[in-house]
Amino acid sequence: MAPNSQTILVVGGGIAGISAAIEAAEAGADVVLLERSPTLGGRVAGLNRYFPKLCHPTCGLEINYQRIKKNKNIKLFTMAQVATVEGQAGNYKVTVKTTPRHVNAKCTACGACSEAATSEIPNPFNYGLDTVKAAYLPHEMAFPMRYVIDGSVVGTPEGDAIKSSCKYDAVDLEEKEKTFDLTVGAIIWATGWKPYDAARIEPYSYSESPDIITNVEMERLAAHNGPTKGQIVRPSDGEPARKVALIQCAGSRDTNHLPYCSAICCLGSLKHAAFVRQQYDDSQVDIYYIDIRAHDKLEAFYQKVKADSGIHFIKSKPGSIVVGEDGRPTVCGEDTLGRDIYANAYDIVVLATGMEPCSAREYRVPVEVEMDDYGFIVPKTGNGSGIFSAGVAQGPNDVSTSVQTATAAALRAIQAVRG
Amino acid sequence: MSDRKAGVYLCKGCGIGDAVDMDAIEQVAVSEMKAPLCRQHDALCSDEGLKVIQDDIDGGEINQAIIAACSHRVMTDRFQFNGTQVVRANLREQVIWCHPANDEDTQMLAADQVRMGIAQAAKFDTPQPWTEGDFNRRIMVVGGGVTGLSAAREASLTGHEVLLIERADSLGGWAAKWSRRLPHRPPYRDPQDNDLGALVSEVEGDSKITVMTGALVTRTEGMPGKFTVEITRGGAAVLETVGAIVVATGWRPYDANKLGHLGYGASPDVVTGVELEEMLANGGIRRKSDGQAPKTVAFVQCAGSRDPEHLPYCSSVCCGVSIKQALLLVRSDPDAMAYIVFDELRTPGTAEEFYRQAQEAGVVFIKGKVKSVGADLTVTVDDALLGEEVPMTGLDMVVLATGMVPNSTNPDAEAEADEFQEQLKADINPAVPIPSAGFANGGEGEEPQEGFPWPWKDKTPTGGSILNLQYRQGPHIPMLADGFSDSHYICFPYETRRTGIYTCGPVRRPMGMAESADDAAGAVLKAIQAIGNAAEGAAVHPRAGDLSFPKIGYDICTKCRRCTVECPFGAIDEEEDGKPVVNITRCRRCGTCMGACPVRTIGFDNYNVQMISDMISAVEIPDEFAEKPRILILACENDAYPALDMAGINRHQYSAYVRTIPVRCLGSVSMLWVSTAIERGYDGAMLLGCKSGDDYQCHFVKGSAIAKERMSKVGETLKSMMLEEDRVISEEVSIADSARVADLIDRFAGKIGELDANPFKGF
Amino acid sequence: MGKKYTYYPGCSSESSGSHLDVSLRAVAPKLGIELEDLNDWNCCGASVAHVEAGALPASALSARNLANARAQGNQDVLTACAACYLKTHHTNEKIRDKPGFKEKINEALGAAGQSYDGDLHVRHACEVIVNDVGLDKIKEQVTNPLEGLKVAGYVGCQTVRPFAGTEGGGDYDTYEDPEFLDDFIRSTGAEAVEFDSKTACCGGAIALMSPDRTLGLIKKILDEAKEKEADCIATPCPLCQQNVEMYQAAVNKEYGTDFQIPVVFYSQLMAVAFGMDVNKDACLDRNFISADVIAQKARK
Amino acid sequence: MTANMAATIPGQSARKYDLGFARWVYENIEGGDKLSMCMQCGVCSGSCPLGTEMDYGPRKLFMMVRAGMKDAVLKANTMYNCTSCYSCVVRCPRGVPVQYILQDLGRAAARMGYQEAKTTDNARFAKAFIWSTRKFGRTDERLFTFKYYLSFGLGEAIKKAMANMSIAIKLVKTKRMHLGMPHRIKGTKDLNAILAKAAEIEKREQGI
Repeated sequence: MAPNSQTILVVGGGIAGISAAIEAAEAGADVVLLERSPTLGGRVAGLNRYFPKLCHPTCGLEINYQRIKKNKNIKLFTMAQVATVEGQAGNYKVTVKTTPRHVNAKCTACGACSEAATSEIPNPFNYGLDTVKAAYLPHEMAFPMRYVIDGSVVGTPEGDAIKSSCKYDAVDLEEKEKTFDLTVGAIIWATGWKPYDAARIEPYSYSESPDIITNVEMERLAAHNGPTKGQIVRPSDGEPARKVALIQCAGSRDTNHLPYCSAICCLGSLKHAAFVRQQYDDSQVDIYYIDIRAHDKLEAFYQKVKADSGIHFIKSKPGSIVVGEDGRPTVCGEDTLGRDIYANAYDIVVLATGMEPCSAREYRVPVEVEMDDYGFIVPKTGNGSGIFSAGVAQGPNDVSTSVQTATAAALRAIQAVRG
Repeated sequence: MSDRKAGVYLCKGCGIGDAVDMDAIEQVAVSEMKAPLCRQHDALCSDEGLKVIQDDIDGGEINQAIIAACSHRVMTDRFQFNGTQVVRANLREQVIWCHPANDEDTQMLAADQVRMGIAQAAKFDTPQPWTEGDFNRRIMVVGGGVTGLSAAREASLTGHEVLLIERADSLGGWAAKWSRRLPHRPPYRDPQDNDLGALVSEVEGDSKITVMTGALVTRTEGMPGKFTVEITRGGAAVLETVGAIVVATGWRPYDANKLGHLGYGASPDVVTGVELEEMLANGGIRRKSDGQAPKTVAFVQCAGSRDPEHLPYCSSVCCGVSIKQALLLVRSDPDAMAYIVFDELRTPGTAEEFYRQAQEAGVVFIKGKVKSVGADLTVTVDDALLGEEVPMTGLDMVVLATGMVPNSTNPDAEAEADEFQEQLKADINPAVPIPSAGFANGGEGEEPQEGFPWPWKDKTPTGGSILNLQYRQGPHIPMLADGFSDSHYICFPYETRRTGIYTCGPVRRPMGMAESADDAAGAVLKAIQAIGNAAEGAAVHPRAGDLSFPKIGYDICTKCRRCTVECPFGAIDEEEDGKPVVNITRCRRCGTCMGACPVRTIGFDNYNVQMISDMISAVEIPDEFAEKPRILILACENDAYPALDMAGINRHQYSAYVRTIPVRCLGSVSMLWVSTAIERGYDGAMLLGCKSGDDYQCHFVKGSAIAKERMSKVGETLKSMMLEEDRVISEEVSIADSARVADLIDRFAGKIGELDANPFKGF
Repeated sequence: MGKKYTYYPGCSSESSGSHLDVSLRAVAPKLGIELEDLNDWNCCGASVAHVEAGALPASALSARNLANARAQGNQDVLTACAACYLKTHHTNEKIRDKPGFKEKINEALGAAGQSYDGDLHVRHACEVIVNDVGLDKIKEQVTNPLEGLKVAGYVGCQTVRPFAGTEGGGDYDTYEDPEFLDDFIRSTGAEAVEFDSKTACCGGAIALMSPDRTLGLIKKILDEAKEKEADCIATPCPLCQQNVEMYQAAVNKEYGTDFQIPVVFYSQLMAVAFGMDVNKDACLDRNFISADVIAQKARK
Repeated sequence: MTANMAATIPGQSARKYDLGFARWVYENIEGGDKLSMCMQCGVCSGSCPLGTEMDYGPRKLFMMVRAGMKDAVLKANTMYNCTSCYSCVVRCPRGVPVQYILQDLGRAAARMGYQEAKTTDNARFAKAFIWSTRKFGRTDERLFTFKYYLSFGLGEAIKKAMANMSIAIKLVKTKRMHLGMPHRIKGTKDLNAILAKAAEIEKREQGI
C-alpha cells in the first residue's frame, strides 16, 4: 500500500528537532515541527557556550533559523504538543494540542505590551533565577520573534492594559487551549530532556542554599543575557564567585537516581571551569569527579583545562554538601587518591545534574514505542516503522551526537514516507 | 535587469513613525534617490500592509520592493512576494531601538538606511541557477566496513543507486572479525550478536548497490552531481560517474609494535584487543605461547590512546571493548580472573550498565597507570586507589586495548607530491590554550602556555590520499590536527570543506558500530541533499537554497590565482594557463573569491563589489565642519549583524554615526569597499567578523582569517593616502556580543572623533 | 476502636527509654492505635550482637520474635525503637526475599520447634502514624497546643535509614531530610526549627562503649539546637535520646560548653499537647535534663 | 555453598590482586555479593561520621579486599568505627550495603582470631551484650554495662563505673534504670537453642 502522507512530523524544537526538520526539508520533504514552549532552541538556547570551542550556541541557531525562514517545506507550531496518535506508518492521524500564548501572529515584537505589564513572573529562560514581566519576549534570540503573555494576567486590569497597549491587535486574552489534526507519514520524537531535579539528591542541599546551583543554572549565570549579564557571582549576595566547586555525577551513575551516565556533564563542567577562570584571574575551581569522561576528540579539551593551574581535579564523589557556619556551601567527602577526608568551603557549588529524558516522566509518548528502563526511546532502523527518535529522547547525547541522530532520523523518516 | 521599478515602502510601525520624520525620508527616496514609488504605512507586516505591496506588484507598479522597516532577520516569511525582489532597510533594530528618537543624527541614519536600500536594489538581480548538463544521482560510498555498508544500504533504501568501493577482497571491515558486539539496545547489559553478516548479505543482495571489492579510488574530479571517479581494480582502471561521495574508510588499530613499554613483542602472550577479538571469533582465547586457555588476564586501557607520545585523543570504544572481552572470558570460565587497568573508565550513557554488568560478573577494575609490562607478563601499575606501586604477577595474558587510527589517508598508498603533503599539516590545532583572564596562567603576567603537547600538529599521517581529488587545493580531504577528517564537530557535524563529499564513522571521530551506522545515515542524507541541490543549482549548507554563484569576468581576470588559493572549499580550479574555473556545485557562496579578487571581477547576481560600493557611496557625507563623522561597518551577516540587531532589541545605545552593511562573510569583503569609503569621506571603517584561528567560529572556516590577513595590508594604503592607520579596524564579534558590540562601536567612534575629519570629504 | 498491632517494645522500654514506651502507650488509643504486646519478646541484637554472635544468630533473634508475633495473628508488628525496627524489619525482608535464607532461619527456629515464613509486616511507629493515622488525627487530639515551643526535630539515623524510602518501609519519608518529625511537632502546635542536623549521627552504640570517640558528634547536634534557639530536642529514637541527653554533661566538660537542652520523644510532646498527665503519661519526670518547659508552654 | 567451605578460607596471598580472598568475601560475607559493584567513588568514606577515626575508609577497605590484602583488611579498625548510621548504604550509587559488609567483616575478623578484632571496645561490648541476651533474653543495661567494664579488668571497671555514676544515679532517679532483678523472658532456653543452631549453621556454611 502506498503511503497516504509524505509529511514528516517532528516533535520538539530543540537542537535535535530543529536539525531533523531542516535536514529533512532540505532534502525536499514536507515537515511539520512542533514545539511545546513559545520558542525554538530548547535546552541549547539557554547554554552560554558549547564545548569544546567555547563558541555560542546562538551562532548555529541563527544559521538554522535562517534555514527555516527560507525553507517553504517547514511548518512550525509553537506552544503545541502531540495529544494523540492513531494509525500506522505512512498514515498517522495526529491530534495536536496548543496552549495559549495570548499573542497572535500579528505581533511585531515591538515590546509595547511588556512596557504595559506591571507584574513579574519567574523567568523560565533563566530557570527562575530572576523574573520577567508577565508580557515578555522569551529571549533576544526567540524564534519566532513574538511575545508571550502569561496566563496570570488574563482577566485582570493589567491584562486589559496590556491588550490596549498593542497597536496591532496582536493580544488575544480570550485564547483557549485548542486542538487540531494532522495527517503525517512519519514521526520523529525529539522531545529532549530536563535537568534531573537536584533537590532529590538530598545530601547535596540544593534547596538549602542559593549558592548551590545546577549546571544549567551556571550556564545562565555565565551568559551575557542571563540574570547577572554574565557575571559569575554568588546568588546569595552578588559577590564574585572566585572559589567554585563543580560536582560531577549529581544524580547520574547512581542507581538511586539516574543509573546511566549522562555523557555530557564532565565536558560541561570542564567548560564551566573555563568560564570561571576566564572571568577571574585569581579564581580557583575544584572539580569533584568519579571518572572524567572526555571521550574521543574531546580529550583535548580535558587536557587543556587540566593544564590550568587554577583548576584542580579531585577524584571523589562527595558525601554531602553542607551550609557552613559562615553560610558558605561546604563540600564534604573523601579524596580517593589521597584518602584525606575534606570539608572545603566555596563561594558557589555547581551540581552537574544529569539529563532525564522528557519521555521518562514529564511527557508520555502517546504512541507505542520501544522504550528502555530509563525512558529513552530506542531508535528504530530500516523499513516498517514510521516512528523514530532523535537527540536526547534517544539517549544521553551531546549536541554533536544529537545532530547526528537527528540527521539519521530525518533520512529514515524520508525512507518511511517515500515507501 | 533592464526595467527596474523599485517601490519604497516605509513602515511607521513599532514606533518608527514616532521616532523618525517619515515624510522627510519619503522626500529623500522620491526627490533625491528618484524612487518611482514610495508609500508609508502604519504596519507593513500586517495583512493590510502586505496587501498594499502586493497590489502594487499585481498592478505592475513595481517589480522590486524596498521595505524600510524591521531587520531582514524578522518577518522574513511575511515579506515574500512570489519571486518579486525584496530589499530590506533596517529602521527598527539598528535605528530607532539603539538611537534617540527625533534626533538629527537618528534621522540622518534612517535616511541613509533607505538610500543604501535603494542603491542596493539598483544593482540587485535575481540569480538564475546554474543547471548545465546532466546531474548524476548515484552515491559512491568508499569503504565496506560497518559504516560504508550502512551508508550503502541507507542510500539504497532512499531510492539512490550506490557504488560501494572496498579495498579488501571482501566486505565487512574490522567489524566482521568481532565475535560479539557491544550492547546498543536495552537492557544494554550483554554483548550482542554480531549481526554484520546480515548487513553484508543485504548489501550484496541489493540490486541498487554495485559492490566493487579489491578496488581503490585512484582519481576523483568534478563536483557534486558530476563527479568522475577512476576506480582501479587489479591493475585495471574504470571511470564512473557519481553525484556525491560518502567516505567511510574507517580506522586501523594503532601499531602495537610502538608499544614496547607495554610489553608488546616481549612476550607472545601480550596481545592487542584486536588479536583477542580474532581469538574469540575463532574458538576462544588461547595463549600464543602454549595454546592454553589463560586463567588470569589483565586488560590495559589507553594503550597508545591519550598518550602524547602516541595518540593524543581517547579512542572511545576501548573501555567498552575490554569490558566485553573480560565478560566473555569470565563467563566462559568461572575460575578465570579478569582485570581492567584504567585511568578514566569511559562508559558514557547507557554503557554504564555494561560496566556494572562486568563488575557483577566479578571483573576487577584497577585505576592506575601501567608503568611497564614485563616479558614474564608482570604488569606494574601505579595503583591510584591503593596509593602504591603494585606489581601484578602471575598473569597468563595481557591484552593491550590499542586505540583507533583514522583512515583519513590510505596508509598503503604512496604519498602524494610534497606540495600536497603540506596540506596534511592540519591548520587547526584543537589543543590551543583557552585565551582568558586567569586561564592557563600561573597568575598575572605569565604567558598562557600550551599545557598538553599535541604531537600531530607538526606531523603528517602516512600514506596517500583517499580520493586523489583533482582539485587545485590538493588531493586530500582536509583534516584536523588529530588526524581525523575535518568536520564541524558541534552544530553541523557533516560539514566538510569539500562540498558533496561527506565523511562518517571512525574516520571522522572514534566511534563504535552502532554510532557508525547512525552516522552513515546522516552522511547519506547530506549526500542526497548535495545531489538534489546541485541539480537545482542551489547551494548547500550554510547558505542552503542560494541560487547565486560567483561569476568571473575573464576579460579582466589577470589569472593571479588568489581566488583559487583562498577559496575555503576548493571550489575553484585553474586551467593550465591559470585561468580560474568555478566548479559551481562545489561552491558555498561565501564570496571569499570576490573579496580576494584584486581586479574586482568576481561577483554574484545579487551580491557584488559594485553593489556594496554603491551602497557605501549612497550615504550622505556631511562636510568636514559638521562634526558628524561617518563610520562604515561591514558586519558578518550570521554573527555580528544579529548581534547589532540584538543590541537594538536590548535597547543598547551606540553612536549614530555608523552605517552598517551586512556581508556574507568577512572573507567576501573587497578592500575596494574600504578605500571607497575613505575616498567618499567616511572617517573610519570597522570590520566585524567571527573569531579566527584554531578555535575559529567562521562558518566558512577561513573567511574571517583571510579578512584579517587582507586587513593587515590596509594600513599601508591608508598611510599612502596620508591617513592614520587606525581609521580602519577589524574586530572579532560573536553573536552573543550584543552589549559588547555597542561598546566597541562607541569606543571606536570616540577615537575617530578625536582625529581630524577625513580630508577627502567633499572631494 | 483503633487498628490493632502487635507491639514490640524492645529492651530500652524497660530502662533508659522507658519514657518512650509509656508515653506511646498513653497516646496510642487517642491515635486509634491498639497495641497488643508481643509475647515473650527478646532482644533484637541491635547493631551490636552481630560482631559477637554472627550474622545468622543475630537474625535468629529477630526471627524468634517474628515467629512469636505470627503465632499471635497476622496483624502488623509495630515497634517504636529504631534499632528494633531496623533489625526486625530487615530480618523479615530477608526471610521473605533472600534466596535460601528462610530455610536456614527455619532450621534454626526449628531447634525450638518454631517456624516463620516472612508474611508479616514490620513497621515503625512513626511510619504507622504517617501512613495509617495521619496528621489530622494528631491535630484533632490536641487540647493544649504547645504554642511558642521551639523544637529541634532530631530524627537520627535508623528510624529512616535504610528503609524509610523503600516500598517495604512504607515509603513514608526521605533518608536525609525527612519531614515527618517536623510535621508531628507542628501538629502539636509547637514550632519546628530548621534543623540541618536532623539526621546526623549521635554515635549510636559506640557512644556507650567509647564516649570519647563520639562526643564531637553529639556536640555538633547540640550546637545547632542551641544556635537555632530550640527549647528542646525531640526524637523518635531511644538511643539518640539517651546519647544526646546523657552525654551533655560530658560534652560540657570536654568542650567547656553549658548545654542544658532537654531531649524528649515526640510521643511525650503529643501526650502533653493531648492534655494528658505530664508525668504519668508524658513522663516529663523521666527526663533528667528538665523538660518542664514543654508543660509550661502548653496552653492550658 | 558447600559444607566443607572451611577448607577454602584463603590465607593471606603473597600476590596483589589474587582474588581468592575477594571471592571468599563475595560469597560469605553478608552483602558481599554486592561488593564487586563498588566503583570506588568514595561517597561512603566521605559520608562516614567516624571516618576520620578509621585506618581506611570503607572504600579503600573494599579495594584492599579486591587486592587480596586479607591481613590488612581484617586487622583494620574500620569495622569498629561504624556507628550503623546507614548513610553509606543509602548514598551508595551502586547499591553496595556498606554497613552490612563492614559489620560482617568485623565478625569474620574476630572469628578468624585476629587479635586486633578481639580486643576492640566493640568486641568487649558485644560480648557483654550477648551475654545479657543469652542469659536473660533481653538487654539489661545495668548488668551488661558493668560486664563490659569488667572486660577491661576489675580496676578499670570500677574506674569506668565511678566515672558514669552520676549518669546511673540520674537514670535510676528518673525511673530509667531499675535496681531489682533483671527481666528475664520465659523462653531463654528456646532462644539459646535457636542461637546455637544458627551458629552451627553459619559455621557449617562459612567455616568460621
